[in-house]
Amino acid sequence: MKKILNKPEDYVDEMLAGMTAAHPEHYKLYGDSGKVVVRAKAGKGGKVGIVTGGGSGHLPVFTGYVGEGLLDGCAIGDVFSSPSAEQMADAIRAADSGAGVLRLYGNYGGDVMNFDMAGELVEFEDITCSTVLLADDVASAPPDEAQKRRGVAGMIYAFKMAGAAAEEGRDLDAVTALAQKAADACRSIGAALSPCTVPQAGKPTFEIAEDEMEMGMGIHGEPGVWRGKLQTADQIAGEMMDRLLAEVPLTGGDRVSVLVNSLGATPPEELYILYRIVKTRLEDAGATIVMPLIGRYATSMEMAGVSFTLCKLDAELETLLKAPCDCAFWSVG
Amino acid sequence: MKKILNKPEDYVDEMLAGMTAAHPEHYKLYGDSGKVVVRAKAGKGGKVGIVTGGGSGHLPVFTGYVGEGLLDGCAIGDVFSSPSAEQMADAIRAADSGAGVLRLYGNYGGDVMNFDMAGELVEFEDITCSTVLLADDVASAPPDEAQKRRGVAGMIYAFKMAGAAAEEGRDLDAVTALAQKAADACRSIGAALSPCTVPQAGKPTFEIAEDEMEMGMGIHGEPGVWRGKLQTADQIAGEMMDRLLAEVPLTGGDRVSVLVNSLGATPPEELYILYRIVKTRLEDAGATIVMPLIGRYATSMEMAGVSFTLCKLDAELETLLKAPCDCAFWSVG
Amino acid sequence: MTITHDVLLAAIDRITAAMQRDFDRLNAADGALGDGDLGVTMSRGMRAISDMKEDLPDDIGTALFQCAQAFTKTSGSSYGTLMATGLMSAAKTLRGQKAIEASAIPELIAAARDKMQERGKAELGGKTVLDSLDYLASAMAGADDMAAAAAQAVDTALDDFRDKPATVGRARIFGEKSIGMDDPGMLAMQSVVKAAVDL
Amino acid sequence: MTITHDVLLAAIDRITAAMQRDFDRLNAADGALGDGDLGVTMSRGMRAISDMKEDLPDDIGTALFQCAQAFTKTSGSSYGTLMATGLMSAAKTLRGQKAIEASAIPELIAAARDKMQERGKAELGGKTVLDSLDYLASAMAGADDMAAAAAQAVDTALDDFRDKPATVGRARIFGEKSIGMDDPGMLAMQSVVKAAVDL
Ligand SMILES: Nc1ncnc2c1ncn2[C@@H]1O[C@H](COP(=O)(O)OP(=O)(O)O)[C@@H](O)[C@H]1O
Ligand SMILES: Nc1ncnc2c1ncn2[C@@H]1O[C@H](COP(=O)(O)OP(=O)(O)O)[C@@H](O)[C@H]1O
Ligand SMILES: [Mg+2]
Ligand SMILES: [Mg+2]
Ligand SMILES: [Mg+2]
Ligand SMILES: [Mg+2]
Repeated sequence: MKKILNKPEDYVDEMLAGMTAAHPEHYKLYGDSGKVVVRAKAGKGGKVGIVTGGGSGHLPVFTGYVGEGLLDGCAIGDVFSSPSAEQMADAIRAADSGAGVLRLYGNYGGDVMNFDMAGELVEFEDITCSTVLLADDVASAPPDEAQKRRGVAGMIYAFKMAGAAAEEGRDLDAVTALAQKAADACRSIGAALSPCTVPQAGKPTFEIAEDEMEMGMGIHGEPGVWRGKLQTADQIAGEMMDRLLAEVPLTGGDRVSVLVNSLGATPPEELYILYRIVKTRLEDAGATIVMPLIGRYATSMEMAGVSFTLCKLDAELETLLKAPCDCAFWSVG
Repeated sequence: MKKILNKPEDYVDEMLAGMTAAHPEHYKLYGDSGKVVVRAKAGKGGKVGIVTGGGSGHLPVFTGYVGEGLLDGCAIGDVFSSPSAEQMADAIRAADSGAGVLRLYGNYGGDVMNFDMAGELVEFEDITCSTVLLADDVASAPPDEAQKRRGVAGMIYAFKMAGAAAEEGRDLDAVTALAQKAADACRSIGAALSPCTVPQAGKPTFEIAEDEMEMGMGIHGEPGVWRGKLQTADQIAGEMMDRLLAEVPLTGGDRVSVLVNSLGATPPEELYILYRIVKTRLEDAGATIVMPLIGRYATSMEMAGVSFTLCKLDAELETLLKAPCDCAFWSVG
Repeated sequence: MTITHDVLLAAIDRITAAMQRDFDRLNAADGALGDGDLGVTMSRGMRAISDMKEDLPDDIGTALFQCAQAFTKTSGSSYGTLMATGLMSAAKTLRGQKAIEASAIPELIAAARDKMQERGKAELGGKTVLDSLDYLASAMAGADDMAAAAAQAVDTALDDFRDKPATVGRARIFGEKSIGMDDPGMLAMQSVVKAAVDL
Repeated sequence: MTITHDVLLAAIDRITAAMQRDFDRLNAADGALGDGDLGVTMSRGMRAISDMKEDLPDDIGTALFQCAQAFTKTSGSSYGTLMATGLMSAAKTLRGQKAIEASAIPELIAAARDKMQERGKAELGGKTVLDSLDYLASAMAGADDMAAAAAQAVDTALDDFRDKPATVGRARIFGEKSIGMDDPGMLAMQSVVKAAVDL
């Protein structure tokens, strides 16, 4: 897959330059690193701040979700690389307006180490931090080791719901508890058809034959649960729903939201073909679908593939999901 | 490039089934063909209807732009194929509420023939139709044969502005004149890096070497103005801006909107890298950028590449561009 | 020779088979100068006609009208619409007739050519199916062996236009590059005609 | 042997060159079990250190502190952060010292290993750079030829763990498939150590 870029080492800086130039009403850079994005208009004073961070190459994740009713700040690393601890500390500083800051990010080793280090740095500045790790990918560890799972597209539900809770004026403990509840409500699984190329590596992240797919593959090309012949859309959707429903048992009257997410190159046409099965399976289980999300919400540049996220709602989560939010990639209400 | 689908011949029907199931608040099918999409909530009675039509495989174009402040109906064909005249006639019937219907679509031979035929069909039913052809692609014919140019991503400006004009209650002549003015204000150019595959053909629409790109290539793989080595992002953006600015001379005080559009697989990261140059070039020409659009607005499934559309505004067009609209892929206000 | 219901059905069978056979070839030819769907358009249109074969009335005009509708419904491609336009033209002339003399065919083709030209707003000589029809109408008029003349005409049309540039439809944008390449619509008409006359 | 400012600078040069040389190899090793960026992390971190070489103070502790910061700033990868954590640990112990005896090194490495273990919340024996450091600390303690012992230790660590499954970091999810494959972080430490001791 070919890419449009200048020098690979400038990829992220130029991307951020273009993004902030295109959407000055949403995003601005903060600090010296050039890798910390914050809201153009700061949130209300006294509001709990929410920061995230992670590698580049996943737009709208992570920086895209900085915005009203969503995140306050984001530290962004090189493609698929964690930002540094200093950058995370900057994001936390920018997001703090005295009410403390929730670190809400995906469960990847480098990110965890760096956010921990960042927390130690800002502790000296009397900023209180809490942490919720997103670990929604069922393919990355069995249920009894769920805390080892990596975070994938499900994180956008946590961003949305925690963001709405913070906007309501809840305190750090309450926002943190809500974010944990949202994180716990989500399960995801992905399937990849083709790799992507990290600009500085110059080579695809993995290789896969023209007639193969990999079920459960991670968004950086981490191996999944099986690799085999490319199946039909209905088979793929069926297996993915099997695996999600095995973890999120549904009964009549349940309310759920579902995210059918393209990993990048896969077009909306194919997502809609898959959604037929998603909807049938959820309705067969007796559930009502609330605000289905179909599109590119968490990607790996030009990787082809999809992920599904199932988010089981209660009244509180549903209200927060439907609350207004606004960023360049997603707006509700 | 691999695709997620069932039987190729079911691709469009299943896509539409999923799309209408996912967004029942926006879209519904009309008529027997299963290939005509109209607004879920009909527009105000007495409003001029606006219909479009064209091949599938370009989401959000064409069906996606059915919605408030945008289109009223759309006839959609197989991938990259014109819908049939009967389907277009159905879209016109659905869109008519007595004030007549504007046919607003891209200048492709098959579509023109079929929309003409459709017009003859609905004439018998006393529906008044007008036509505006979108022909914004500068690479497809020289300026003195501008009426032969094909329609590409620029059509979304015409959808938006004509849609807003119709929503204001203007009559068919006025909406038609406005749509023509919007169409005339837009120029586009594209560059392709990789092909896409039409499901029923099963093979890529064209071939291109791993280190090559094609400037000016059409959205179905129609040849462009040159093919050569893949250039840097800044070179690509520079040449595309050269070609647009040659046709749309700008002077200080001009106001423009610009669309930096992915043809599908090209991720937003790359669009933002390109946008740096777009912005600099427009500002160097003295223009002010209004509501830049960066994303996937008109695609060719999983094709990699980009297009730029430059839309020169006057006060009327700017007001209509900023007027509210709402569909599953784009909302303003 | 007289064209009757049975003759028509047999021709439909042969054309349907030919379009099935030429699926890849026509897609490829159209892919080189257009969007690569001509094989799809033709095989799908003929399959739709084939599927309703049993229900086609004896009235040749009405039968052709239904064939035209099959093309308008299954395809919105230029060629499908042009085929429908041409068939519709003949259908109108032949309404109510159960048998027609072969000698009437050249005029029917010429009339179809004109209607198709109106529909597509293209000139004759633009290297399109119109030129094949034009050659057909001329060659068949007064020919002793109309079948042979028809088969010869579609070949000659291709030969005569191969080295001209396309100026119509998607192929137009290839301009000079189209020189030396066959127009896909003319290729499709060659296959249709040869299957129809069984040569 | 005594480690002074000059010895440190010379080692930095060799390690920087080694990381440049091993760029593709480490990316590939990490690509097989992770995200393929380890060559980038190491070459970028060492280049940043190399770039500020002239400004490094004589105080070895402070110099190492600045090296650690170079890693925290240039990279957020696990390995960069672990390197920074380990260097920081040694830096704190050595603050104010302009020369250190080689005999102090095993203990510095053991302390770094412990701090890195805390940071990464991983067990020893998980087939990571921690195990290389563990082998290094043991092998170097009391060795006559510390350089040789160090070079040997990083090899032995790789040999001993090759056929165990990874249980830490991105490599963990490969589980059994990681058996027979070298841990990229251990490979990187092997290169670093061999360049440092110039063997
Ligand atoms: N305007 C026109 N007038 C006459 N013939 C045309 C016209 N446009 C296309 N054709 C014929 O149709 C053929 C292409 O048909 P088709 O593949 O269905 O077109 P498309 O896919 O571009 O709609 C051309 O090779 C040419 O012979
Ligand atoms: N939690 C951890 N504890 C100890 N070592 C680790 C840990 N995580 C990763 N490593 C080491 O780092 C190496 C991978 O480094 P790196 O490529 O920077 O990781 P990533 O790119 O996944 O952040 C592994 O091979 C392993 O040796
Ligand atoms: Mg990494
Ligand atoms: Mg076509
Ligand atoms: Mg075609
Ligand atoms: Mg790595």
